[in-house]
Amino acid sequence: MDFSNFNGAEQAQMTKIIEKRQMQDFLRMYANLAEKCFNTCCNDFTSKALSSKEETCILNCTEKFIKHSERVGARFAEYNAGPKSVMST
Amino acid sequence: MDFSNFNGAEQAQMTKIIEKRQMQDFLRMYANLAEKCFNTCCNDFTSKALSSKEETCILNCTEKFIKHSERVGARFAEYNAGPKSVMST
Amino acid sequence: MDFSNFNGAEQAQMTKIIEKRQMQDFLRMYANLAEKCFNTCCNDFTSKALSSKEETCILNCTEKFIKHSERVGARFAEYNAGPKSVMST
Amino acid sequence: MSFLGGGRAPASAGGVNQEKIEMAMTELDTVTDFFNRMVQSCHAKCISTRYADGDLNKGESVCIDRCVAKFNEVQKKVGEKLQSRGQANTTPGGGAGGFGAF
Amino acid sequence: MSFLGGGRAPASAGGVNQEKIEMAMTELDTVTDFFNRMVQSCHAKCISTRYADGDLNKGESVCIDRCVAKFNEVQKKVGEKLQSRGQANTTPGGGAGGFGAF
Amino acid sequence: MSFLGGGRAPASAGGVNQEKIEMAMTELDTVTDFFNRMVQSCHAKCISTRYADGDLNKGESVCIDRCVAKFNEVQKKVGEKLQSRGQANTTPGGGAGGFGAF
Repeated sequence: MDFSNFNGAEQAQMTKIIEKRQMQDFLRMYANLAEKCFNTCCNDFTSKALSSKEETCILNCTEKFIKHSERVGARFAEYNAGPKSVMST
Repeated sequence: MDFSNFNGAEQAQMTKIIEKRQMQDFLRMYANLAEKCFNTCCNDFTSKALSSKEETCILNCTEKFIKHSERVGARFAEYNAGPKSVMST
Repeated sequence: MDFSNFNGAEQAQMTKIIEKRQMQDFLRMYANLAEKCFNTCCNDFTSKALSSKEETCILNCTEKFIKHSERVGARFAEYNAGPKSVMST
Repeated sequence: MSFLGGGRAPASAGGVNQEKIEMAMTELDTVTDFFNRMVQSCHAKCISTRYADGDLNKGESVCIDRCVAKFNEVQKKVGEKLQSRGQANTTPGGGAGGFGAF
Repeated sequence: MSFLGGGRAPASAGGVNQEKIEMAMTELDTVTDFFNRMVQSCHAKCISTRYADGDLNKGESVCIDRCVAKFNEVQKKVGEKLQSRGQANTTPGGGAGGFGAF
Repeated sequence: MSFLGGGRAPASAGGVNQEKIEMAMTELDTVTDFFNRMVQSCHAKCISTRYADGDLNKGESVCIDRCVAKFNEVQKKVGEKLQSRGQANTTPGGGAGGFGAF
Protein backbone atom coordinates (compact mmCIF):
# COMPACT_ATOMS: atom_id res chain seq x y z
CA MET A 1 0.00 0.00 0.00
CA ASP A 2 1.04 3.53 -0.65
CA PHE A 3 0.75 6.07 2.16
CA SER A 4 2.77 8.83 0.48
CA ASN A 5 -0.32 11.05 0.22
CA PHE A 6 -1.00 10.73 3.96
CA ASN A 7 -0.15 13.64 6.22
CA GLY A 8 1.58 13.21 9.55
CA ALA A 9 -1.58 12.89 11.62
CA GLU A 10 -3.04 10.39 9.17
CA GLN A 11 0.13 8.31 9.15
CA ALA A 12 0.18 8.30 12.94
CA GLN A 13 -3.42 7.05 13.06
CA MET A 14 -2.75 4.39 10.41
CA THR A 15 0.26 3.17 12.35
CA LYS A 16 -1.84 2.75 15.50
CA ILE A 17 -4.60 0.99 13.61
CA ILE A 18 -2.19 -1.30 11.78
CA GLU A 19 -0.51 -2.28 15.05
CA LYS A 20 -3.86 -3.28 16.49
CA ARG A 21 -4.79 -5.18 13.36
CA GLN A 22 -1.49 -7.05 13.46
CA MET A 23 -2.15 -8.17 16.99
CA GLN A 24 -5.65 -9.32 16.05
CA ASP A 25 -4.33 -11.08 12.94
CA PHE A 26 -1.67 -12.80 14.97
CA LEU A 27 -4.18 -14.00 17.57
CA ARG A 28 -6.50 -15.29 14.83
CA MET A 29 -3.61 -17.08 13.11
CA TYR A 30 -2.62 -18.62 16.43
CA ALA A 31 -6.15 -19.89 17.16
CA ASN A 32 -6.52 -21.16 13.62
CA LEU A 33 -3.19 -22.97 13.75
CA ALA A 34 -3.99 -24.63 17.08
CA GLU A 35 -7.33 -25.78 15.66
CA LYS A 36 -5.78 -27.09 12.44
CA CYS A 37 -3.00 -29.00 14.18
CA PHE A 38 -5.41 -30.41 16.76
CA ASN A 39 -7.74 -31.61 14.02
CA THR A 40 -4.91 -33.28 12.11
CA CYS A 41 -2.91 -34.72 15.00
CA CYS A 42 -5.44 -35.72 17.66
CA ASN A 43 -7.68 -38.63 16.80
CA ASP A 44 -7.51 -40.77 19.88
CA PHE A 45 -9.74 -39.82 22.81
CA THR A 46 -9.16 -42.83 25.03
CA SER A 47 -6.97 -40.59 27.18
CA LYS A 48 -7.01 -36.91 28.11
CA ALA A 49 -3.24 -36.51 27.92
CA LEU A 50 -1.41 -35.84 24.68
CA SER A 51 0.58 -38.91 23.62
CA SER A 52 4.23 -38.30 22.70
CA LYS A 53 3.29 -39.12 19.10
CA GLU A 54 0.57 -36.48 19.16
CA GLU A 55 2.90 -33.96 20.73
CA THR A 56 5.54 -34.50 18.05
CA CYS A 57 2.88 -34.12 15.39
CA ILE A 58 1.66 -30.84 16.94
CA LEU A 59 5.18 -29.39 17.08
CA ASN A 60 5.98 -30.40 13.50
CA CYS A 61 2.61 -29.14 12.31
CA THR A 62 3.27 -25.76 13.91
CA GLU A 63 6.84 -25.55 12.64
CA LYS A 64 5.82 -26.51 9.13
CA PHE A 65 2.93 -24.07 9.05
CA ILE A 66 5.24 -21.20 10.00
CA LYS A 67 7.72 -22.14 7.27
CA HIS A 68 4.87 -22.54 4.82
CA SER A 69 3.45 -19.11 5.70
CA GLU A 70 6.85 -17.50 5.39
CA ARG A 71 7.39 -18.99 1.95
CA VAL A 72 3.92 -17.98 0.77
CA GLY A 73 4.57 -14.50 2.15
CA ALA A 74 7.88 -14.22 0.30
CA ARG A 75 6.34 -15.27 -3.04
CA PHE A 76 3.29 -13.08 -2.44
CA ALA A 77 5.55 -10.08 -1.82
CA GLU A 78 7.32 -10.68 -5.12
CA TYR A 79 4.05 -10.78 -7.04
CA ASN A 80 2.71 -7.72 -5.32
CA ALA A 81 5.80 -5.55 -5.40
CA GLY A 82 5.30 -2.24 -7.17
CA PRO A 83 2.65 0.47 -7.16
CA LYS A 84 -0.36 -1.70 -8.01
CA SER A 85 -3.39 -1.34 -5.77
CA VAL A 86 -6.28 -3.59 -4.90
CA MET A 87 -8.66 -0.71 -4.90
CA SER A 88 -7.44 0.84 -8.15
CA THR A 89 -10.74 1.35 -9.95
CA MET B 1 -11.13 -11.92 32.93
CA ASP B 2 -10.37 -9.60 35.74
CA PHE B 3 -12.06 -6.21 35.83
CA SER B 4 -11.06 -5.30 39.37
CA ASN B 5 -8.83 -2.47 38.16
CA PHE B 6 -11.71 -0.93 36.17
CA ASN B 7 -13.40 2.14 37.56
CA GLY B 8 -17.19 2.59 37.58
CA ALA B 9 -17.41 4.29 34.21
CA GLU B 10 -15.16 1.70 32.62
CA GLN B 11 -17.15 -1.18 34.08
CA ALA B 12 -20.37 0.37 32.81
CA GLN B 13 -18.96 0.66 29.31
CA MET B 14 -17.61 -2.91 29.39
CA THR B 15 -21.02 -4.18 30.49
CA LYS B 16 -22.71 -2.47 27.53
CA ILE B 17 -20.12 -3.77 25.09
CA ILE B 18 -20.28 -7.30 26.48
CA GLU B 19 -24.07 -7.34 26.20
CA LYS B 20 -23.82 -6.40 22.52
CA ARG B 21 -21.11 -8.98 21.91
CA GLN B 22 -23.25 -11.65 23.56
CA MET B 23 -26.14 -10.89 21.25
CA GLN B 24 -23.84 -11.00 18.22
CA ASP B 25 -22.26 -14.25 19.45
CA PHE B 26 -25.66 -15.77 20.00
CA LEU B 27 -26.85 -14.80 16.51
CA ARG B 28 -23.69 -16.23 14.95
CA MET B 29 -24.04 -19.44 16.94
CA TYR B 30 -27.65 -19.70 15.81
CA ALA B 31 -26.77 -19.23 12.12
CA ASN B 32 -23.88 -21.64 12.41
CA LEU B 33 -26.04 -24.28 14.09
CA ALA B 34 -28.79 -23.99 11.48
CA GLU B 35 -26.18 -24.39 8.73
CA LYS B 36 -24.52 -27.36 10.42
CA CYS B 37 -27.77 -29.22 11.06
CA PHE B 38 -29.03 -28.47 7.55
CA ASN B 39 -25.82 -29.80 6.03
CA THR B 40 -25.98 -32.99 8.08
CA CYS B 41 -29.71 -33.70 7.97
CA CYS B 42 -30.89 -32.54 4.53
CA ASN B 43 -29.67 -34.56 1.59
CA ASP B 44 -32.81 -35.11 -0.41
CA PHE B 45 -33.96 -32.31 -2.68
CA THR B 46 -36.76 -34.11 -4.50
CA SER B 47 -39.18 -32.10 -2.36
CA LYS B 48 -39.16 -28.63 -0.87
CA ALA B 49 -40.80 -29.70 2.38
CA LEU B 50 -38.83 -31.13 5.29
CA SER B 51 -39.58 -34.84 5.68
CA SER B 52 -40.49 -36.00 9.19
CA LYS B 53 -37.17 -37.86 9.26
CA GLU B 54 -35.31 -34.68 8.41
CA GLU B 55 -37.26 -32.72 11.00
CA THR B 56 -36.42 -35.22 13.73
CA CYS B 57 -32.78 -35.08 12.72
CA ILE B 58 -32.80 -31.26 12.88
CA LEU B 59 -34.34 -31.21 16.35
CA ASN B 60 -31.94 -33.84 17.71
CA CYS B 61 -29.00 -32.09 16.07
CA THR B 62 -29.98 -28.82 17.77
CA GLU B 63 -30.64 -30.43 21.13
CA LYS B 64 -27.39 -32.35 21.04
CA PHE B 65 -25.36 -29.32 19.99
CA ILE B 66 -26.70 -27.33 22.94
CA LYS B 67 -25.83 -30.12 25.37
CA HIS B 68 -22.43 -30.48 23.75
CA SER B 69 -21.73 -26.75 24.05
CA GLU B 70 -22.83 -26.73 27.67
CA ARG B 71 -20.52 -29.61 28.51
CA VAL B 72 -17.58 -28.04 26.67
CA GLY B 73 -18.35 -24.77 28.48
CA ALA B 74 -18.37 -26.48 31.87
CA ARG B 75 -15.03 -28.22 31.27
CA PHE B 76 -13.54 -25.07 29.75
CA ALA B 77 -14.54 -23.09 32.84
CA GLU B 78 -12.78 -25.63 35.07
CA TYR B 79 -9.56 -25.35 33.07
CA ASN B 80 -9.67 -21.59 33.00
CA ALA B 81 -10.68 -20.91 36.58
CA GLY B 82 -8.24 -18.75 38.45
CA PRO B 83 -6.38 -15.52 37.80
CA LYS B 84 -4.62 -16.59 34.60
CA SER B 85 -4.95 -14.29 31.65
CA VAL B 86 -4.73 -14.76 27.89
CA MET B 87 -2.94 -11.50 27.44
CA SER B 88 -0.49 -11.99 30.29
CA THR B 89 2.75 -11.14 28.55
CA MET C 1 -35.88 -4.20 6.81
CA ASP C 2 -38.14 -1.35 7.65
CA PHE C 3 -36.66 2.12 7.99
CA SER C 4 -39.96 4.02 8.03
CA ASN C 5 -39.41 5.09 11.65
CA PHE C 6 -35.98 6.57 10.81
CA ASN C 7 -35.65 10.33 10.54
CA GLY C 8 -33.70 12.03 7.74
CA ALA C 9 -30.38 12.13 9.59
CA GLU C 10 -30.71 8.49 10.59
CA GLN C 11 -31.56 7.40 7.07
CA ALA C 12 -28.57 9.31 5.71
CA GLN C 13 -26.27 7.58 8.17
CA MET C 14 -27.77 4.17 7.43
CA THR C 15 -27.27 4.74 3.70
CA LYS C 16 -23.60 5.54 4.22
CA ILE C 17 -23.11 2.51 6.45
CA ILE C 18 -24.94 0.19 4.09
CA GLU C 19 -22.83 1.34 1.15
CA LYS C 20 -19.68 0.53 3.08
CA ARG C 21 -21.03 -2.84 4.13
CA GLN C 22 -21.93 -3.64 0.54
CA MET C 23 -18.41 -2.96 -0.60
CA GLN C 24 -17.01 -5.12 2.20
CA ASP C 25 -19.52 -7.88 1.42
CA PHE C 26 -18.60 -7.74 -2.24
CA LEU C 27 -14.88 -7.96 -1.52
CA ARG C 28 -15.43 -10.92 0.82
CA MET C 29 -17.62 -12.66 -1.77
CA TYR C 30 -14.92 -12.07 -4.37
CA ALA C 31 -12.14 -13.53 -2.19
CA ASN C 32 -14.34 -16.45 -1.20
CA LEU C 33 -15.25 -17.19 -4.82
CA ALA C 34 -11.62 -17.07 -5.98
CA GLU C 35 -10.69 -19.46 -3.16
CA LYS C 36 -13.56 -21.84 -3.90
CA CYS C 37 -12.87 -21.99 -7.66
CA PHE C 38 -9.15 -22.37 -7.08
CA ASN C 39 -9.73 -25.26 -4.69
CA THR C 40 -12.05 -27.01 -7.12
CA CYS C 41 -10.25 -26.34 -10.40
CA CYS C 42 -6.53 -26.39 -9.59
CA ASN C 43 -5.09 -29.74 -8.64
CA ASP C 44 -1.98 -29.92 -10.73
CA PHE C 45 1.10 -28.13 -9.45
CA THR C 46 3.64 -29.40 -11.96
CA SER C 47 3.46 -25.97 -13.59
CA LYS C 48 2.95 -22.44 -12.34
CA ALA C 49 0.78 -21.40 -15.28
CA LEU C 50 -2.95 -22.08 -15.42
CA SER C 51 -3.68 -24.76 -18.02
CA SER C 52 -6.45 -23.96 -20.51
CA LYS C 53 -8.55 -26.66 -18.86
CA GLU C 54 -8.08 -25.00 -15.48
CA GLU C 55 -8.87 -21.59 -16.94
CA THR C 56 -12.13 -22.83 -18.47
CA CYS C 57 -13.03 -24.42 -15.15
CA ILE C 58 -12.35 -21.15 -13.29
CA LEU C 59 -14.51 -19.11 -15.68
CA ASN C 60 -17.39 -21.60 -15.56
CA CYS C 61 -17.10 -21.86 -11.79
CA THR C 62 -17.35 -18.08 -11.48
CA GLU C 63 -20.20 -17.79 -13.96
CA LYS C 64 -22.14 -20.57 -12.32
CA PHE C 65 -21.62 -19.19 -8.85
CA ILE C 66 -23.02 -15.83 -9.90
CA LYS C 67 -26.09 -17.44 -11.45
CA HIS C 68 -26.48 -19.63 -8.39
CA SER C 69 -26.29 -16.63 -6.05
CA GLU C 70 -28.80 -14.72 -8.14
CA ARG C 71 -31.26 -17.59 -8.05
CA VAL C 72 -30.82 -18.07 -4.29
CA GLY C 73 -31.28 -14.31 -3.87
CA ALA C 74 -34.50 -14.31 -5.91
CA ARG C 75 -36.00 -17.21 -3.92
CA PHE C 76 -34.80 -15.72 -0.64
CA ALA C 77 -36.47 -12.42 -1.48
CA GLU C 78 -39.78 -14.23 -2.12
CA TYR C 79 -39.61 -15.96 1.25
CA ASN C 80 -38.69 -12.81 3.09
CA ALA C 81 -41.05 -10.39 1.38
CA GLY C 82 -43.39 -8.62 3.74
CA PRO C 83 -43.04 -6.86 7.06
CA LYS C 84 -41.45 -9.71 9.00
CA SER C 85 -38.31 -8.92 10.93
CA VAL C 86 -35.40 -10.98 12.17
CA MET C 87 -35.27 -9.07 15.39
CA SER C 88 -39.00 -9.15 16.11
CA THR C 89 -38.98 -10.36 19.66
CA MET D 1 -18.06 -2.77 15.25
CA SER D 2 -20.23 0.26 15.04
CA PHE D 3 -22.38 -0.93 17.96
CA LEU D 4 -19.54 -0.61 20.36
CA GLY D 5 -19.24 3.08 19.89
CA GLY D 6 -22.62 3.54 21.55
CA GLY D 7 -21.11 4.38 24.90
CA ARG D 8 -18.57 6.75 23.46
CA ALA D 9 -20.77 9.07 21.40
CA PRO D 10 -24.02 8.44 23.19
CA ALA D 11 -27.27 8.75 21.24
CA SER D 12 -28.74 11.74 19.44
CA ALA D 13 -25.79 13.68 18.01
CA GLY D 14 -27.76 15.81 15.57
CA GLY D 15 -30.98 13.89 16.06
CA VAL D 16 -29.44 10.48 15.35
CA ASN D 17 -30.38 7.70 17.76
CA GLN D 18 -27.26 5.50 17.78
CA GLU D 19 -29.07 2.62 19.48
CA LYS D 20 -31.53 2.44 16.59
CA ILE D 21 -28.72 2.51 14.03
CA GLU D 22 -26.92 -0.26 15.85
CA MET D 23 -30.02 -2.44 16.06
CA ALA D 24 -30.54 -1.99 12.32
CA MET D 25 -26.90 -2.90 11.63
CA THR D 26 -27.17 -6.04 13.75
CA GLU D 27 -30.27 -7.00 11.77
CA LEU D 28 -28.58 -6.31 8.44
CA ASP D 29 -25.49 -8.31 9.42
CA THR D 30 -27.62 -11.20 10.63
CA VAL D 31 -29.60 -11.39 7.40
CA THR D 32 -26.43 -11.11 5.32
CA ASP D 33 -24.72 -13.85 7.32
CA PHE D 34 -27.78 -16.08 6.98
CA PHE D 35 -27.97 -15.44 3.23
CA ASN D 36 -24.29 -16.15 2.69
CA ARG D 37 -24.55 -19.44 4.56
CA MET D 38 -27.56 -20.40 2.46
CA VAL D 39 -25.63 -19.62 -0.73
CA GLN D 40 -22.70 -21.76 0.42
CA SER D 41 -24.82 -24.67 1.64
CA CYS D 42 -27.05 -24.81 -1.42
CA HIS D 43 -24.00 -24.54 -3.65
CA ALA D 44 -22.52 -27.58 -1.94
CA LYS D 45 -25.82 -29.49 -2.17
CA CYS D 46 -26.89 -28.59 -5.71
CA ILE D 47 -24.05 -27.50 -7.96
CA SER D 48 -21.94 -30.03 -9.80
CA THR D 49 -18.27 -29.14 -9.57
CA ARG D 50 -17.29 -30.53 -12.96
CA TYR D 51 -17.83 -27.04 -14.42
CA ALA D 52 -18.19 -28.21 -17.99
CA ASP D 53 -20.16 -25.05 -18.67
CA GLY D 54 -21.27 -21.89 -16.92
CA ASP D 55 -25.04 -22.37 -16.90
CA LEU D 56 -27.27 -23.84 -14.26
CA ASN D 57 -28.92 -26.90 -15.70
CA LYS D 58 -32.55 -27.80 -15.05
CA GLY D 59 -31.76 -30.18 -12.21
CA GLU D 60 -29.54 -27.68 -10.46
CA SER D 61 -32.14 -24.92 -10.76
CA VAL D 62 -34.90 -27.04 -9.25
CA CYS D 63 -32.53 -28.20 -6.52
CA ILE D 64 -31.71 -24.58 -5.61
CA ASP D 65 -35.39 -23.67 -5.25
CA ARG D 66 -36.03 -26.59 -2.92
CA CYS D 67 -32.79 -26.02 -1.05
CA VAL D 68 -33.73 -22.42 -0.25
CA ALA D 69 -37.14 -23.56 0.98
CA LYS D 70 -35.61 -26.25 3.20
CA PHE D 71 -32.88 -24.02 4.51
CA ASN D 72 -35.50 -21.49 5.58
CA GLU D 73 -37.50 -24.23 7.28
CA VAL D 74 -34.44 -25.51 9.12
CA GLN D 75 -33.56 -22.04 10.29
CA LYS D 76 -37.07 -21.66 11.72
CA LYS D 77 -37.05 -25.08 13.44
CA VAL D 78 -33.65 -24.45 15.00
CA GLY D 79 -34.81 -21.01 16.17
CA GLU D 80 -37.93 -22.44 17.81
CA LYS D 81 -35.90 -25.14 19.51
CA LEU D 82 -33.34 -22.64 20.83
CA GLN D 83 -36.13 -20.42 22.07
CA SER D 84 -37.92 -23.28 23.85
CA ARG D 85 -34.63 -24.23 25.51
CA GLY D 86 -34.30 -20.66 26.76
CA GLN D 87 -30.77 -20.86 25.50
CA ALA D 88 -28.56 -18.97 27.93
CA ASN D 89 -25.32 -20.74 28.80
CA THR D 90 -23.63 -21.72 25.58
CA THR D 91 -20.88 -19.17 25.27
CA PRO D 92 -18.21 -18.40 27.87
CA GLY D 93 -19.66 -15.00 28.56
CA GLY D 94 -23.23 -16.27 28.67
CA GLY D 95 -25.19 -15.72 25.45
CA ALA D 96 -28.69 -14.38 25.31
CA GLY D 97 -31.07 -12.46 23.13
CA GLY D 98 -34.68 -12.56 22.07
CA PHE D 99 -35.22 -13.44 18.44
CA GLY D 100 -37.94 -14.54 16.11
CA ALA D 101 -38.00 -16.21 12.72
CA PHE D 102 -36.97 -14.44 9.58
CA MET E 1 -13.79 -2.77 15.62
CA SER E 2 -14.01 -0.75 18.76
CA PHE E 3 -10.21 -0.76 19.13
CA LEU E 4 -9.81 1.35 16.05
CA GLY E 5 -11.63 4.28 17.53
CA GLY E 6 -8.80 4.75 20.01
CA GLY E 7 -7.11 7.39 17.93
CA ARG E 8 -10.30 9.27 17.27
CA ALA E 9 -11.65 9.75 20.79
CA PRO E 10 -8.42 9.39 22.70
CA ALA E 11 -8.50 7.99 26.24
CA SER E 12 -10.22 9.32 29.30
CA ALA E 13 -13.53 10.82 28.12
CA GLY E 14 -15.23 10.95 31.51
CA GLY E 15 -12.58 8.90 33.24
CA VAL E 16 -12.71 6.03 30.76
CA ASN E 17 -9.35 4.72 29.57
CA GLN E 18 -10.12 3.55 26.02
CA GLU E 19 -6.85 1.61 25.76
CA LYS E 20 -7.88 -0.50 28.74
CA ILE E 21 -11.31 -1.14 27.27
CA GLU E 22 -9.79 -2.16 23.95
CA MET E 23 -7.33 -4.54 25.59
CA ALA E 24 -10.19 -6.15 27.50
CA MET E 25 -12.21 -6.48 24.28
CA THR E 26 -9.29 -8.12 22.47
CA GLU E 27 -8.98 -10.55 25.34
CA LEU E 28 -12.71 -11.29 25.34
CA ASP E 29 -12.77 -11.82 21.58
CA THR E 30 -9.73 -14.09 21.76
CA VAL E 31 -11.25 -16.30 24.44
CA THR E 32 -14.57 -16.43 22.59
CA ASP E 33 -12.88 -17.37 19.32
CA PHE E 34 -10.85 -20.04 21.09
CA PHE E 35 -13.95 -21.46 22.80
CA ASN E 36 -15.95 -21.52 19.58
CA ARG E 37 -13.18 -23.41 17.79
CA MET E 38 -13.02 -25.89 20.65
CA VAL E 39 -16.78 -26.45 20.44
CA GLN E 40 -16.58 -27.03 16.66
CA SER E 41 -13.53 -29.31 16.82
CA CYS E 42 -14.79 -31.43 19.70
CA HIS E 43 -18.19 -31.67 18.00
CA ALA E 44 -16.48 -33.07 14.89
CA LYS E 45 -14.35 -35.47 16.95
CA CYS E 46 -16.95 -36.72 19.44
CA ILE E 47 -20.54 -36.34 18.27
CA SER E 48 -22.15 -38.95 16.08
CA THR E 49 -24.11 -37.31 13.26
CA ARG E 50 -26.79 -39.97 13.01
CA TYR E 51 -28.90 -37.91 15.42
CA ALA E 52 -31.14 -40.78 16.45
CA ASP E 53 -31.82 -38.89 19.65
CA GLY E 54 -31.00 -35.57 21.31
CA ASP E 55 -28.95 -36.77 24.29
CA LEU E 56 -25.24 -37.13 24.67
CA ASN E 57 -24.48 -40.79 25.26
CA LYS E 58 -21.84 -41.97 27.73
CA GLY E 59 -19.12 -42.35 25.08
CA GLU E 60 -19.74 -38.90 23.68
CA SER E 61 -19.66 -37.30 27.12
CA VAL E 62 -16.34 -38.90 28.05
CA CYS E 63 -14.93 -38.00 24.64
CA ILE E 64 -15.90 -34.33 25.14
CA ASP E 65 -14.11 -34.16 28.49
CA ARG E 66 -10.92 -35.58 27.02
CA CYS E 67 -11.23 -33.47 23.90
CA VAL E 68 -11.40 -30.25 25.93
CA ALA E 69 -8.32 -31.31 27.88
CA LYS E 70 -6.38 -32.13 24.73
CA PHE E 71 -7.48 -29.01 22.90
CA ASN E 72 -6.23 -26.91 25.81
CA GLU E 73 -2.91 -28.78 25.76
CA VAL E 74 -2.53 -28.27 22.02
CA GLN E 75 -3.27 -24.59 22.33
CA LYS E 76 -0.52 -24.30 24.95
CA LYS E 77 2.04 -26.30 22.92
CA VAL E 78 1.37 -24.26 19.78
CA GLY E 79 1.66 -21.05 21.78
CA GLU E 80 5.01 -22.07 23.26
CA LYS E 81 6.31 -23.06 19.85
CA LEU E 82 5.22 -19.76 18.29
CA GLN E 83 6.80 -17.87 21.15
CA SER E 84 10.11 -19.75 20.85
CA ARG E 85 10.14 -19.02 17.12
CA GLY E 86 9.67 -15.32 17.89
CA GLN E 87 7.00 -15.41 15.29
CA ALA E 88 7.15 -12.15 13.36
CA ASN E 89 6.85 -12.55 9.60
CA THR E 90 3.79 -14.61 8.87
CA THR E 91 1.26 -12.04 7.73
CA PRO E 92 1.75 -9.51 4.93
CA GLY E 93 1.87 -6.67 7.38
CA GLY E 94 4.17 -8.47 9.78
CA GLY E 95 2.37 -9.98 12.76
CA ALA E 96 3.52 -9.69 16.32
CA GLY E 97 2.30 -9.64 19.89
CA GLY E 98 3.30 -11.04 23.22
CA PHE E 99 0.98 -13.70 24.57
CA GLY E 100 0.87 -16.36 27.20
CA ALA E 101 -1.22 -19.46 27.69
CA PHE E 102 -4.88 -19.31 28.61
CA MET F 1 -15.65 -1.50 11.94
CA SER F 2 -13.79 1.71 11.89
CA PHE F 3 -15.36 2.69 8.56
CA LEU F 4 -18.76 2.94 10.12
CA GLY F 5 -17.78 5.76 12.36
CA GLY F 6 -17.35 8.03 9.36
CA GLY F 7 -20.77 9.56 9.73
CA ARG F 8 -20.35 10.11 13.42
CA ALA F 9 -17.03 11.93 13.58
CA PRO F 10 -16.99 13.34 10.08
CA ALA F 11 -13.63 13.93 8.35
CA SER F 12 -10.76 16.19 9.34
CA ALA F 13 -10.62 16.11 13.17
CA GLY F 14 -7.12 17.56 13.53
CA GLY F 15 -6.34 17.29 9.83
CA VAL F 16 -7.25 13.60 9.59
CA ASN F 17 -9.40 12.63 6.62
CA GLN F 18 -11.43 9.69 7.97
CA GLU F 19 -12.56 8.64 4.49
CA LYS F 20 -8.96 8.14 3.44
CA ILE F 21 -8.18 6.15 6.58
CA GLU F 22 -11.20 3.96 5.99
CA MET F 23 -10.29 3.30 2.36
CA ALA F 24 -6.79 2.31 3.44
CA MET F 25 -8.22 -0.02 6.11
CA THR F 26 -10.53 -1.67 3.59
CA GLU F 27 -7.55 -2.20 1.31
CA LEU F 28 -5.44 -3.61 4.15
CA ASP F 29 -8.22 -5.95 5.25
CA THR F 30 -8.78 -7.11 1.69
CA VAL F 31 -5.12 -7.93 1.12
CA THR F 32 -4.89 -9.68 4.49
CA ASP F 33 -8.00 -11.76 3.78
CA PHE F 34 -6.66 -12.69 0.35
CA PHE F 35 -3.27 -13.66 1.78
CA ASN F 36 -4.80 -15.76 4.55
CA ARG F 37 -6.94 -17.65 2.04
CA MET F 38 -3.88 -18.26 -0.12
CA VAL F 39 -1.98 -19.62 2.89
CA GLN F 40 -4.87 -21.97 3.75
CA SER F 41 -5.45 -23.16 0.18
CA CYS F 42 -1.79 -23.76 -0.63
CA HIS F 43 -1.36 -25.53 2.70
CA ALA F 44 -4.20 -27.88 1.74
CA LYS F 45 -2.76 -28.42 -1.75
CA CYS F 46 0.93 -28.78 -0.95
CA ILE F 47 1.64 -29.80 2.64
CA SER F 48 1.62 -33.44 3.66
CA THR F 49 -0.22 -33.89 6.96
CA ARG F 50 1.85 -36.81 8.18
CA TYR F 51 4.08 -34.33 10.02
CA ALA F 52 7.04 -36.69 10.35
CA ASP F 53 9.25 -33.61 10.62
CA GLY F 54 8.99 -29.84 10.73
CA ASP F 55 10.75 -28.92 7.50
CA LEU F 56 9.31 -28.24 4.08
CA ASN F 57 10.71 -30.84 1.70
CA LYS F 58 11.77 -30.02 -1.86
CA GLY F 59 8.46 -31.09 -3.41
CA GLU F 60 6.43 -29.03 -0.96
CA SER F 61 8.57 -25.95 -1.53
CA VAL F 62 8.22 -26.11 -5.30
CA CYS F 63 4.50 -26.77 -4.95
CA ILE F 64 4.08 -23.67 -2.77
CA ASP F 65 5.81 -21.45 -5.35
CA ARG F 66 3.54 -22.68 -8.14
CA CYS F 67 0.48 -22.58 -5.92
CA VAL F 68 1.02 -18.90 -5.11
CA ALA F 69 1.45 -18.15 -8.83
CA LYS F 70 -1.74 -20.01 -9.72
CA PHE F 71 -3.74 -18.55 -6.86
CA ASN F 72 -2.80 -15.06 -8.02
CA GLU F 73 -3.82 -15.94 -11.58
CA VAL F 74 -7.16 -17.32 -10.41
CA GLN F 75 -7.83 -14.24 -8.35
CA LYS F 76 -7.23 -12.10 -11.45
CA LYS F 77 -9.41 -14.24 -13.74
CA VAL F 78 -12.27 -14.27 -11.25
CA GLY F 79 -11.96 -10.50 -10.84
CA GLU F 80 -12.10 -9.90 -14.59
CA LYS F 81 -15.11 -12.16 -14.93
CA LEU F 82 -16.95 -10.43 -12.09
CA GLN F 83 -16.14 -7.06 -13.62
CA SER F 84 -17.36 -8.08 -17.07
CA ARG F 85 -20.58 -9.36 -15.51
CA GLY F 86 -21.05 -5.98 -13.84
CA GLN F 87 -21.76 -7.94 -10.74
CA ALA F 88 -24.49 -6.14 -8.82
CA ASN F 89 -27.23 -8.37 -7.41
CA THR F 90 -25.60 -11.14 -5.48
CA THR F 91 -26.13 -10.11 -1.90
CA PRO F 92 -29.47 -9.28 -0.25
CA GLY F 93 -28.58 -5.63 0.05
CA GLY F 94 -27.19 -5.41 -3.48
CA GLY F 95 -23.42 -5.65 -3.71
CA ALA F 96 -21.29 -3.33 -5.76
CA GLY F 97 -17.84 -1.80 -5.95
CA GLY F 98 -15.19 -1.12 -8.55
CA PHE F 99 -12.04 -3.16 -8.13
CA GLY F 100 -8.97 -4.10 -10.05
CA ALA F 101 -6.42 -6.85 -9.70
CA PHE F 102 -3.93 -7.00 -6.87
